[in-house]
Amino acid sequence: MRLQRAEILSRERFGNHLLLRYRWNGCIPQPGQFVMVRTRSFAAALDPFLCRPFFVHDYDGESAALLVEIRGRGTSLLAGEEEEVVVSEPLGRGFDIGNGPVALVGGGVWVSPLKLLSRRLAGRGIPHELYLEIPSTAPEAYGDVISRIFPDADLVPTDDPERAPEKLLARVGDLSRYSAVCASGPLSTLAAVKRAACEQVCVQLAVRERMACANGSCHGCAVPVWDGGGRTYARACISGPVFLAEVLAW
Amino acid sequence: MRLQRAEILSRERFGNHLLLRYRWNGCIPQPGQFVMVRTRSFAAALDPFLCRPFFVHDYDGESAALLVEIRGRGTSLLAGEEEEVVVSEPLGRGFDIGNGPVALVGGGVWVSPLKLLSRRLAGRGIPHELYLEIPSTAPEAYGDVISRIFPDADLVPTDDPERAPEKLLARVGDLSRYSAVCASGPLSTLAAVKRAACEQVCVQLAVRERMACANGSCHGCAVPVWDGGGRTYARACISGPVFLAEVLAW
Amino acid sequence: MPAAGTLGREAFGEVKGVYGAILPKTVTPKPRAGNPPPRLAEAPAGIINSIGLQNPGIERFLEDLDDYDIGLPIIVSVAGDTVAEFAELCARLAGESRVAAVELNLSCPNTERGGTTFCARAETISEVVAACRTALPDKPLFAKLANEGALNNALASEEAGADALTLINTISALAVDPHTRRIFLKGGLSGPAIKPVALRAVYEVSRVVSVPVIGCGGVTSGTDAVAFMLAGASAVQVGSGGFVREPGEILEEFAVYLRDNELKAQNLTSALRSRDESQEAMLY
Amino acid sequence: MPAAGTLGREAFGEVKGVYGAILPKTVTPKPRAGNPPPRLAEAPAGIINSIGLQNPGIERFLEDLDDYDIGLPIIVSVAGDTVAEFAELCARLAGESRVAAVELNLSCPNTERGGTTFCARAETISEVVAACRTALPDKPLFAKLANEGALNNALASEEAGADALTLINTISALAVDPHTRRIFLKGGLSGPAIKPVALRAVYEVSRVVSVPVIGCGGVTSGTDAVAFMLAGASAVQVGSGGFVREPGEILEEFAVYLRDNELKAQNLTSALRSRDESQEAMLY
Ligand SMILES: Cc1cc2nc3c(=O)[nH]c(=O)nc-3n(C[C@H](O)[C@H](O)[C@H](O)COP(=O)(O)OP(=O)(O)OC[C@H]3O[C@@H](n4cnc5c(N)ncnc54)[C@H](O)[C@@H]3O)c2cc1C
Ligand SMILES: Cc1cc2nc3c(=O)[nH]c(=O)nc-3n(C[C@H](O)[C@H](O)[C@H](O)COP(=O)(O)OP(=O)(O)OC[C@H]3O[C@@H](n4cnc5c(N)ncnc54)[C@H](O)[C@@H]3O)c2cc1C
Ligand SMILES: Cc1cc2nc3c(=O)[nH]c(=O)nc-3n(C[C@H](O)[C@H](O)[C@H](O)COP(=O)(O)O)c2cc1C
Ligand SMILES: Cc1cc2nc3c(=O)[nH]c(=O)nc-3n(C[C@H](O)[C@H](O)[C@H](O)COP(=O)(O)O)c2cc1C
Ligand code: FES
Ligand code: FES
Repeated sequence: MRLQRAEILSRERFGNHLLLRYRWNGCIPQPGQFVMVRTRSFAAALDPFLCRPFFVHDYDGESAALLVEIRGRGTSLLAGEEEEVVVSEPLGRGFDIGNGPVALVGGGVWVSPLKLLSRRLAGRGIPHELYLEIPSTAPEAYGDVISRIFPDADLVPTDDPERAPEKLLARVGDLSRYSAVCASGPLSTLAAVKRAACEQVCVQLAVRERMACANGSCHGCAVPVWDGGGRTYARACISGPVFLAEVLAW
Repeated sequence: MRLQRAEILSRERFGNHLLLRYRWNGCIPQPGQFVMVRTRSFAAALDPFLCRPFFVHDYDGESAALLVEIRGRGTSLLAGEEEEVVVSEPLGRGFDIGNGPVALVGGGVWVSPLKLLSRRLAGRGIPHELYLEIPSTAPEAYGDVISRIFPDADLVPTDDPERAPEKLLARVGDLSRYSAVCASGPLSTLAAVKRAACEQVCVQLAVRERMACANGSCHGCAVPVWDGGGRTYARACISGPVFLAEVLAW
Repeated sequence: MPAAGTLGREAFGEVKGVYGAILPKTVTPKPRAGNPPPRLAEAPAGIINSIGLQNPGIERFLEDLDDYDIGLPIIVSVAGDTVAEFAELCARLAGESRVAAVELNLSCPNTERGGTTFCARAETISEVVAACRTALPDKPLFAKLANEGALNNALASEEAGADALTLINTISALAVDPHTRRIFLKGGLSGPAIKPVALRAVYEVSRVVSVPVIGCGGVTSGTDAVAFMLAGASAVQVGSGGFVREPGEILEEFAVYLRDNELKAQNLTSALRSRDESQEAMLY
Repeated sequence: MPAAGTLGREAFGEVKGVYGAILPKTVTPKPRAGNPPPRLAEAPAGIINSIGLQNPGIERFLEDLDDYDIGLPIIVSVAGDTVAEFAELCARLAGESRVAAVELNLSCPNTERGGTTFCARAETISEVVAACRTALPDKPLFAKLANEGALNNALASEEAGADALTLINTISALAVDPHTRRIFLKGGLSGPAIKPVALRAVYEVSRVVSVPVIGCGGVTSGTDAVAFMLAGASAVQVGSGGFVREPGEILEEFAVYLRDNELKAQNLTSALRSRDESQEAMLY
């Protein structure tokens, strides 16, 4: 895995979420692509061992941003004090931008790549609408960040996690208005979007699976897909992380 | 091992050496005692695994200082950016302060504990003299730090490492002037001091051996000693790191 | 409880009220000076040690036994060079009322078999455990096994009469110093690095034996202890972890886990859920 | 060279000019879909993986073989469920001029012996290697062994005709998730955590065999590669280390070491000094 040092330009912490911005002059990230990140040079510490994958949340030509939910050791280190990260080029296949209109549907920290996607769509003048789930259990800080990051989004408050996808889809309404639906959210949301929309419009889902190499070498990031009638495993890091919904075998 | 967090008050870097000062309100360190140090809380990284031992270099009632030669990963991390260290109480047996006069003899980064020792001797009005080896191969920065830290010391320039201990001892001169010699330096120096002085005066040598537990549990820090005529191993962390020269079986 | 050889008397102050038993360093029939330094090398997320069973020998150990009494049961770890030595050590401890149980350190070299460890062959394990069982009829007998061959050795130990199995001892390892171009240390690897291996051994063994398994290897946190118990251990030993953390903190984390999950320690061993209950885990 | 299963075609760009050979993921007679996710868990200074030998099967692999040709010798790693399958795979590769050598992945379960791995018994190792030797008379044959039983298996492999030994494969391990109270993953441990264990295996084996030993396990830096060669390896494979570092950087560090120490790579294997040459090291 090819990694390079990048200066951290800012860290904003909102409750359990972190918005991390670093200087980036490498390849231009495409919406839905991800990067592999370590907090410190490998020579200093062999543990935590692996790089962590994160969607590219935003990019302005000079810096890239990640939206990170702090979960374990890797993400806690990212939230720490170090002045640099070690980061890969943008990796994987992102969303396929057609002519729109596009519905962007998401929830949780997984809304991250929808920012870069909506920016790119806006840049190309492609009409799109954003529908983001805000669970009632989410801390207030989360709602505040999301409405600041996505000022034009339709924020859908949800109570019961089991019924949240349904409620989100109800707000999206008639799917035939769109030429594509791009979703990045909890698995239940992805599954619901797939079920509801797959036969009407082009549905693209951003999935994630544990990764080690992120270059197709390890076969660790297996995602079940249909392949010529049979069920097989694709590698999320190179065939995804964005997949056409009908390809996914779940 | 009982460790506590301590705020880093300052870091001064001189070439390959680091003077690290941290806030300390715990037990008062005795000259020749050491502390075990980690850079970060254990939850964040399991590697490097062990704490690192360092002599207490200085103490002013509110802060303690370490003089560190940067060698590998642990010491590099110490020289890094973090705002805290995780540190033990002062451990082990230090120098035994008699009534003097005392010769303090040292070299390398191992001169570290002689600072606290000379401060303590001065505080008690015990006469003492410092002889420190400065190899011609040492970087200029090292010489500068040493003469700043030990303004009253007799700095002995040496060329040939093999003959350095001899030269140092020549400068110390007649040992019978002293009631004790306290040495902390390269092994060759310690051995030479032992050979030259052991039968005339009370010689105390600060030794070091790799440590894991620093509380007598692991038997890792074995130092060969004479015990009732036989050769056996003492644990440097609890029976040392300062030993009477005649006890050491080397 | 501590792992054998990792908690000295000098550090008992740290573990009062924390551990449920005291387990001193392995004792041999005669005193041993131990190996020359270096005895330690740091490894990635672990330690390699080669102490050489430095100990005062059984007689002197028993003279000082009161020093180990801090109100906790004392489990004595023993090792011999031959089957007969093991049995003699057990016989010597059988009549000692202050000794609560005996742990056989079976990972040491067997001088009768050309220096391979007792753990190298299940037949030897049977022999030692059976001899010790006879010599120690009235106290619990623990067999401490290496990872290599753990499954067969566990079955052999159980059949030969062990009351519990301790898994695992250090794993044979080597440190090379590229700088001096020398072998730096031949010894045993311990610490977090071996935790996944130890968990696997505990899991596989606890599924096929009916005696309790004591988990050991790389515990440095309360959740590590939980993981061992979920994998099938009835109790957990802390070794290298105690060098870098305070055992009391580990226990506190363990207690917090139990509280948060509304569980009791004794139920943990059977609290493992089956994997396929959750789709979410599979796809995350 | 890469360790089997850790360098995909998609990443060849990173290793051009770096490695001395290409070693694709283990190939089996029939295609394998591999295990359901999760397939990876992070471990202290390592990774646990359970990929399940996902591969397209030997026929499809050979159809695509040209994709593996980047001007380097291609060593093909193979695994069968039975001795006969191993031999058939070798026979199939014997006539394939683009294949430079074959590595037998002997750490996979042997279905004829109730699912224990081929490495569980030296007798089985002999059988497989001998059968493959017969099927592949004209190409170098490497036997890749597990740590468990490495010494006996190495001797058996050499006697049965292996031209080189690759040591070691992953070590059997387990990850438990205390949060969900589930077994998270049963798999093999790799990475720096196992480096000291792999070094020991290479050291012990290389002292008793006369065929070259290829070191593998936890190499993440140039000095790690040096350590393996000093321990007795004639070549080194990089696996998990390639996931977190660029192989080119590792090679560069290796080259710097050689330059600084005025050594040649091929002399490293015999450049180990004896330990007691230096007092200083002992007392530090
Ligand atoms: C393609 C891709 C894109 C991602 N994008 C983002 C993003 O934009 N923002 C973000 O916050 N996270 C993202 N993730 C998830 C992120 O990688 C994990 O949350 C992170 O690796 C956890 O590291 P940790 O060391 O903090 O936690 P760990 O200590 O590794 O684990 C803590 C918890 O997180 C879960 N977890 C571990 N790894 C992952 C993972 N790869 N994905 C999901 N859950 C995991 C574990 O089950 C555990 O419960 C993405 C993952 C993938 C594969
Ligand atoms: C009682 C005692 C007091 C000490 N006081 C000081 C001090 O005041 N200032 C200071 O700079 N150092 C002191 N040391 C040495 C210091 O502990 C080591 O230099 C340090 O642990 C190296 O850590 P590292 O991670 O940077 O190096 P590593 O990566 O662990 O090793 C780098 C190099 O340092 C050597 N080394 C490793 N550990 C030690 C060690 N414990 N002692 C000596 N050499 C070692 C190795 O052989 C290797 O060549 C003391 C050691 C002891 C036992
Ligand atoms: C310094 C040290 C000394 C040890 N001494 C012994 C011993 O005397 N007897 C024994 O059975 N195990 C001994 N062990 C092994 C430990 O008891 C334990 O099985 C092993 O270290 C794994 O646990 P850990 O990872 O928690 O350390 C020792 C381990 C270390 C690190
Ligand atoms: C993701 C992954 C997949 C692997 N696949 C194979 C394989 O197909 N065949 C094989 O012989 N070894 C396989 N291995 C084992 C490696 O080749 C190597 O022996 C082991 O990982 C130790 O080396 P390392 O610590 O450098 O990774 C795999 C290892 C990993 C991490
Ligand atoms: S992360 Fe290795 S193949 Fe995708
Ligand atoms: S460092 Fe453990 S006994 Fe001294």
